[in-house]
Amino acid sequence: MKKTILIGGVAGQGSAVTSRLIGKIFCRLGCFVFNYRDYPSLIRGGHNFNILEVSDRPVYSQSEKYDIIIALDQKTIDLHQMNLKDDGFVLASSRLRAERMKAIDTKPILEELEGPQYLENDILIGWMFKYFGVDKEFLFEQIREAFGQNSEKIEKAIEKGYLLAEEKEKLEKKEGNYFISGNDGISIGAINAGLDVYLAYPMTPATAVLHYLAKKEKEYNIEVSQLENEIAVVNAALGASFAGARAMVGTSGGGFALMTEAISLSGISELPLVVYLSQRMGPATGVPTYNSQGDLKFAVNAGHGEFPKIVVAPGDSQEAISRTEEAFYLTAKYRTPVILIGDKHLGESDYTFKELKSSSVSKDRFLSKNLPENYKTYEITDSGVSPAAAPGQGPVVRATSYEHDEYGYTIEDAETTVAMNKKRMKKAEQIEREVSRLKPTAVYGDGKNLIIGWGSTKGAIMDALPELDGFRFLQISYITPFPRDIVKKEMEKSDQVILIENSVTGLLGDIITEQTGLSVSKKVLKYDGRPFTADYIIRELKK
Amino acid sequence: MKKTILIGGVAGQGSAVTSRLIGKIFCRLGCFVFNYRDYPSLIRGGHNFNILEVSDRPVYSQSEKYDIIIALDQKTIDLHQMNLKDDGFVLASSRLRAERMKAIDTKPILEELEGPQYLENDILIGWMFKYFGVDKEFLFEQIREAFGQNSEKIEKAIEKGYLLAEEKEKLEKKEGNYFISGNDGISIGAINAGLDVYLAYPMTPATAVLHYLAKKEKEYNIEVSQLENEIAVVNAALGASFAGARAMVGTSGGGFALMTEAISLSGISELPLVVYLSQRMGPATGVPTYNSQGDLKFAVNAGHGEFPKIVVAPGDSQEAISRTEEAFYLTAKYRTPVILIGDKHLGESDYTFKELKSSSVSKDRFLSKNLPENYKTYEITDSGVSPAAAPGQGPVVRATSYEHDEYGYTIEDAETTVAMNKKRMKKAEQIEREVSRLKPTAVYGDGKNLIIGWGSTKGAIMDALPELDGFRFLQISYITPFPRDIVKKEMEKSDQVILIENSVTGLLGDIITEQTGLSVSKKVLKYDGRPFTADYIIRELKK
Amino acid sequence: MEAKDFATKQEITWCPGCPNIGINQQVREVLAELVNEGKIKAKDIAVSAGIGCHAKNYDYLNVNAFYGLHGRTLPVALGIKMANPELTVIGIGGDGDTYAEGIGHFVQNCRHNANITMLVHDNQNFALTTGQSTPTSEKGFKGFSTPLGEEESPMNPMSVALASGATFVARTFALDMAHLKETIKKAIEHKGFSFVEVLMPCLIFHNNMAYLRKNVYKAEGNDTGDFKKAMELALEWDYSYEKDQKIPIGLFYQIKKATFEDQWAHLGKPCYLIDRRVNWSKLSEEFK
Amino acid sequence: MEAKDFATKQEITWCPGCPNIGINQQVREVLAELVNEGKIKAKDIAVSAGIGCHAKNYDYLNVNAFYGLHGRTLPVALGIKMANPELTVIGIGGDGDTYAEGIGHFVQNCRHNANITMLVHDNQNFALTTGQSTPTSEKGFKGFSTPLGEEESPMNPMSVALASGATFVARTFALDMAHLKETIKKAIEHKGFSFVEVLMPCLIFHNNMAYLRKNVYKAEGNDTGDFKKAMELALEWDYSYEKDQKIPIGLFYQIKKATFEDQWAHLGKPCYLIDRRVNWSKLSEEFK
Ligand SMILES: Cc1ncc(C[n+]2csc(CCOP(=O)(O)OP(=O)(O)O)c2C)c(N)n1
Ligand SMILES: Cc1ncc(C[n+]2csc(CCOP(=O)(O)OP(=O)(O)O)c2C)c(N)n1
Ligand code: SF4
Ligand code: SF4
Ligand SMILES: [Mg+2]
Ligand SMILES: [Mg+2]
Repeated sequence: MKKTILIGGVAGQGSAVTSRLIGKIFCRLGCFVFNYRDYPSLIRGGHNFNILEVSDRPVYSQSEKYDIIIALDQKTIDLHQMNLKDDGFVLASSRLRAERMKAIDTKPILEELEGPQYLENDILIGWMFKYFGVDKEFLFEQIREAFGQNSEKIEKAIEKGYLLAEEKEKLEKKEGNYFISGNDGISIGAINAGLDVYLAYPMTPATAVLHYLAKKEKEYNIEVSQLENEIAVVNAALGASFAGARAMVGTSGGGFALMTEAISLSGISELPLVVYLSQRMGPATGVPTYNSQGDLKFAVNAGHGEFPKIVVAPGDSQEAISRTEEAFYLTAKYRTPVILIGDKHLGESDYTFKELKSSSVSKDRFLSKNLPENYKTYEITDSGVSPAAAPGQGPVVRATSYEHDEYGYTIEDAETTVAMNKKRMKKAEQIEREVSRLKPTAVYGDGKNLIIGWGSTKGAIMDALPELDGFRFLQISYITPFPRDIVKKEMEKSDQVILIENSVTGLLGDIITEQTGLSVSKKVLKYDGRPFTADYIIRELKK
Repeated sequence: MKKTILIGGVAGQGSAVTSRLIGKIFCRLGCFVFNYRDYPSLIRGGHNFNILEVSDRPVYSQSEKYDIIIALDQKTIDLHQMNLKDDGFVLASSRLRAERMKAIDTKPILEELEGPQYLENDILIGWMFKYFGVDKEFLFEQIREAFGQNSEKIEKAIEKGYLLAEEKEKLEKKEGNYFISGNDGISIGAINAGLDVYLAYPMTPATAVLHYLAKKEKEYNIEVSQLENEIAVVNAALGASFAGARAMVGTSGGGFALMTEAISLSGISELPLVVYLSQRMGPATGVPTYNSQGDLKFAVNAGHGEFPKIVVAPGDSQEAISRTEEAFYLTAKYRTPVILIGDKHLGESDYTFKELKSSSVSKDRFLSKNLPENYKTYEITDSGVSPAAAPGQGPVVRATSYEHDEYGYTIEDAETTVAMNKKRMKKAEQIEREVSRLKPTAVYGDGKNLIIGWGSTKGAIMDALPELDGFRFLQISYITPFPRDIVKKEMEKSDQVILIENSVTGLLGDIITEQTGLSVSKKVLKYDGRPFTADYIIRELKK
Repeated sequence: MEAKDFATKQEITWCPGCPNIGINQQVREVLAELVNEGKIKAKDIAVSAGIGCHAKNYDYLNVNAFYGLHGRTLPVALGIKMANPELTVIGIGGDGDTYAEGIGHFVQNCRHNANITMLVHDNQNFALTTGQSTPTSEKGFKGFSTPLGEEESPMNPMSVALASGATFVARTFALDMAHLKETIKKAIEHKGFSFVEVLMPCLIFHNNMAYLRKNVYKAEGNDTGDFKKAMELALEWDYSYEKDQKIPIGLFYQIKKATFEDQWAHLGKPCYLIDRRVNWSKLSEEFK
Repeated sequence: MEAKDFATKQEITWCPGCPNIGINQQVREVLAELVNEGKIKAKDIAVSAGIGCHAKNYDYLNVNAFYGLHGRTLPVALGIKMANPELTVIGIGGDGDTYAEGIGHFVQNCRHNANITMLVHDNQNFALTTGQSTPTSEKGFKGFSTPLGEEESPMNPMSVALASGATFVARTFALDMAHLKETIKKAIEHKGFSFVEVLMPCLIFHNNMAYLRKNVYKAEGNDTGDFKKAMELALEWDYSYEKDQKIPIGLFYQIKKATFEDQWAHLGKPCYLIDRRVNWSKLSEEFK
């Protein structure tokens, strides 16, 4: 079974909420669902839509042709019905007009229920699940769980819809799956890693992490604050980190730019920091609710001066969880900034997994005990890593933006400057070794041609792969330190090497050449703000 | 003739002023002088020194061994006398102690003159110029010109010193030369390019540009303002640029980081902007009065999202002048940000030239006349460059951080997003062509081994080159767009390729590989905050 | 000219009934009036907008306009004024824009006193990013970043503007069209930095319409030259909603003072009209 | 403990006679006293310093300390307090640091009201960068960036702090050791955000010593609970030097108010002592 369902309406009609509900129900039935979200930057009006990809096998991206369009307004029909499959249809209230349509006379039902307009969505949901042969009681259970107290009218609306439909398919209920967005993955990854302090200033598409964690503030006893701007956010995070907290900040490109000075500070002061950069289409304000991977080189090179940095790019929600845990682990152990780079597509899409796994990396704070009185914050050790301490433990602890001696006192002489740069750069070697054990890359499939991608393009590439004879896929998850040897080896044993990236210029291609001297043979780029589809990739690669 | 003179004292004793004065006098005599300045980050106390390299042939860097040490305090002697040449000596007041010393009993003179302590410097100056056989009257002329009203006592002090010395050499007065720092070069280049507005927030080592231009505010009718912080500075500069002004901002790494969001804005809004980034030793506050080239990749990749950018690196004060003029030309014509990247060593060292040349690039504002009523700020043209206009000219003019249509109205659709990205990227092609005509590289010497450098390392490399058999020097002045073909060709026809850079990791090496796929064979790096000397380079290359 | 001449054909993407629509209308009315009265020229109007619902005005005003970065409305406005003192410069910001991200520029521009007008559309939340708390959100406000309720007390932009040295400090109410218009007009006519706080409900995330309608009153007969009196007016309402409090609107304070532009009278005219051919040998001679 | 126990062995790089030296001395005196009185613990003191001459205190105080970025003293201080409410957090900033680069954080931290103390070493110039004008530099000040004389009027940090909601607002004078000490001590003891403006001459770039010595007087008997009275004191001196004006020093304002930390009482103890083993299946169950 594989179905593509588009749900659309004006902002405020609830296409996002409705699609998530439908997706979740399918997941509970044991289906695999991918939920893509598309909306402009406005609060009411405009055109929002979601595409739900539903399948009995794992699926990670949305398709271009739809089996069902659930239209909450006429615009949805006008914009999308041309993409209906031959046997597809529009499901909508009879107040709307479409070519191939299951029209439901929702008006009398709404009148009967004396309900708000949004109950129309539920009528359509009811209709659709009957169509798929889903058990009514099961449906009601889900609704009750989702809406609690407020579920009564919704149930009724669903029932009305249900009764109007005929069963066309018979979905067997299997064991339920997990349904989770990239941003939620980041959030629970952070909590599981032992997050103490999350600071942010709202910025699409990172904001959902702030919203999620703010909800969990009391339950998990974490400090979640929105400060006056991104500069306050990142400097307060470093203050917290100095005082012994596991601190994380989240933002998108513009806010990230404002944080770059402090990323450099994290480097020299050796204070742990996790920065979640959720990319959107730039430059500047750009197309703020649409997707891009165009900040990669900015992130990799963020901050003035030279210091070790880690840049890790999860490819789906499960990876969002584990890579976030790794980020906290690495920053705590090596005391240098980690940038967790995602994007709108990863962050705001929902993915399905049979189980959600947490990473096995240590959750230790890496704070030393039994500190000597004569404690040196920046002690020079073989590994470059100094034993860490928090103020309050006993001895004086220092952190500084200036070059410094082992105690953290300001210095300006040549020798100490060199020694401290060497010390910090030694950590880069350790990190490289450590990261090589964290599966920095993955290879899927086994063709002689190589597709290279990173981050959210994983989904569409994975879904395209079965259709692409002769292609395998190298996913690069750690951009810094770059898994040079693996990438080089993979490239050298391939005929063609194709970079797939949501960008104008193909930024990973530059990094690959910088790091390996090798060039990709072809770039498949997309910079219209919309993510790839498997179909698009297949078309491009079969050209 | 080639002499190296070190002048040192505590901050406030005037080693910087004195060395500049001495340097200028030598220049006026027709000598070539290079003046290196070394000082810690404090206002009074500590140890400041300058190294003056004086020669009858062009010279661009300081040496490691001194002929004369003019010591204003004991520390200067203690720290530096070990670097005296065999026939070198310390010139100082007899209150100080050194091994080989011309001790002057300055106390009675100062008492006689009832002068402030700093007249001691002038006594020593007088002594030294007599030693070099410089005409007394000529000397007095210089002093009068430099100090005007206040010169009387200074003249007397100089005379006293003069009378105590014996002539050892006989410097012939030839036609005078120009003596100018990199920062002053940037400043007059900007004025000559038609600067309207210079905005900055003080930050070493860029501050001298602010100081110079503030002094010239009325004379050249330019607006020079220091605003509340770098973010205000760069956004106000873009406001001014929008309103038709030629605007420039100046800062160092930390302030530059804060400006990166607006650099992205300059890219998408297509508003001209020149950003002077004067690097110092980082990360963060780092070693704020010392040198580094460690921001290169941050500058090249500055700003989120993708847009054309120009990064140009002058190698001495003359280049500072002409590259600044080019920066204004390119940003006005192609309406995308230009980063003029220098560093402490370039900015605060004084260089000598027989003449100062201004660039021949157009000084046009590139504003259209006869604008249609239906003017489109972002008209899509073959070149990607839209006819520019300023508000007030007549039609409505727009600038925006959002993706937009030709009029500048906000859009979010896929097609226009692609079209506008293409439009902007087309400019990158034009810029590449244009820059290839601006001598983006220069090759000096003709050995089979290639030294590659950029920015302020030019000086030491040029001075080392005559001693380096078999080496030639490729100076890369435009980093973006990168002169790919030239660099590749030069590298391919060389045996060894050596990168020389004031950095920990050799950043230009990464860019070279990224852009050409080729690697340098060796990196000579220095990251102690101190610039290269010719001696250092020679030692490293003869290893 | 008429207000409609200052409208564009762009589709309005504010929520139906959003008070931004009325503000936009009144800004256009005022501009038309000022042009008709010969006080300003249409071609010489320049708007600087932040990022947020408020800033969509950029698309709906047919004047020279700069849609800058979030929080940077004021530096952009100042820069525009520097480069062309002949322009009538109007900043349009939100409370998030002006009091959170850009609060530093706000304080310093009150002091700079350039002849610009700053309209802050204060809906006490970040609306465009779906309703988080801003510095003016009241204690207890439940936005998505404060689901348990905001715990801090709101700032009072009126008193901060006064303390920061603004020479024109006014408050108006987005649902009182006449007052809105009159206030905006006075602000543009003021020579110096004019700050106008526009109280506006956000229908979706912060609907204080009933409270405002009930409690807003027009301050009249107040001595606008008296700082202390102005401060008292400013402190009458503390931006909270726990109980009914009177909310004065009107001109709180206005004084005459040298403007930022007075500093650089040497510039005189729009930069782009200045011919800057420089005598190179004279310029470089200093270094000889 | 004695003041000298809070000194380090680092070489002092302030100018001979710089008032920073006296401030450093008094901070150490106060810390010793507070420790001896059992009010704070030496190991639990944490300083956040900006960048500038003032900030060199980082090197000269033997306590936990963070030498952050220019202008970011307050966010760092706030972050430290968030992570460990048991720490006695003291911010040390300059006028450039706090009123120029970091002015936004200043306004918002006055409102946040975390229990931290902010000492601003106001020498009315950027000293460490060789004497440029800051927001508190007086009109006519000739710094290197204003060789023709500053043309703007200075801001008044006292009134801005009051208007921004600070719960402890005081001014002291770097050359009056007893007053300095008393004020700093009160500030640290205050529960909430304590702002102390320290007037100090800069011997090199802004030597107002004579003027300050002549005009500074101790405000006494003022009602520190009365906002209006505090505002009047704040406005007595406008930071200019054109004519003699009385300059009040002392505690202008102090009120009790819930602190920022009260918001997150759930944290309770220093983060680094919290054991955060999370039940993964419970956490992930929500998505099932
Ligand atoms: C640097 C930066 N940070 C965050 C954002 C995201 N952002 C866009 S609008 C907005 C809030 C707008 O709030 P306000 O200024 O009050 O405007 P309103 O929508 O309420 O009118 C934010 C935080 C951004 N665009 N840039
Ligand atoms: C982002 C940034 N901008 C500029 C600077 C340069 N800078 C260092 S200290 C300083 C001024 C310090 O002035 P103030 O805070 O008043 O301290 P003072 O030296 O007067 O005590 C400046 C501008 C910097 N370090 N970082
Ligand atoms: S969200 Fe609020 S401010 Fe924004 S358009 Fe809607 S009603 Fe207006
Ligand atoms: S420059 Fe001024 S503030 Fe800095 S140390 Fe010297 S006297 Fe003190
Ligand atoms: Mg708002
Ligand atoms: Mg200062």
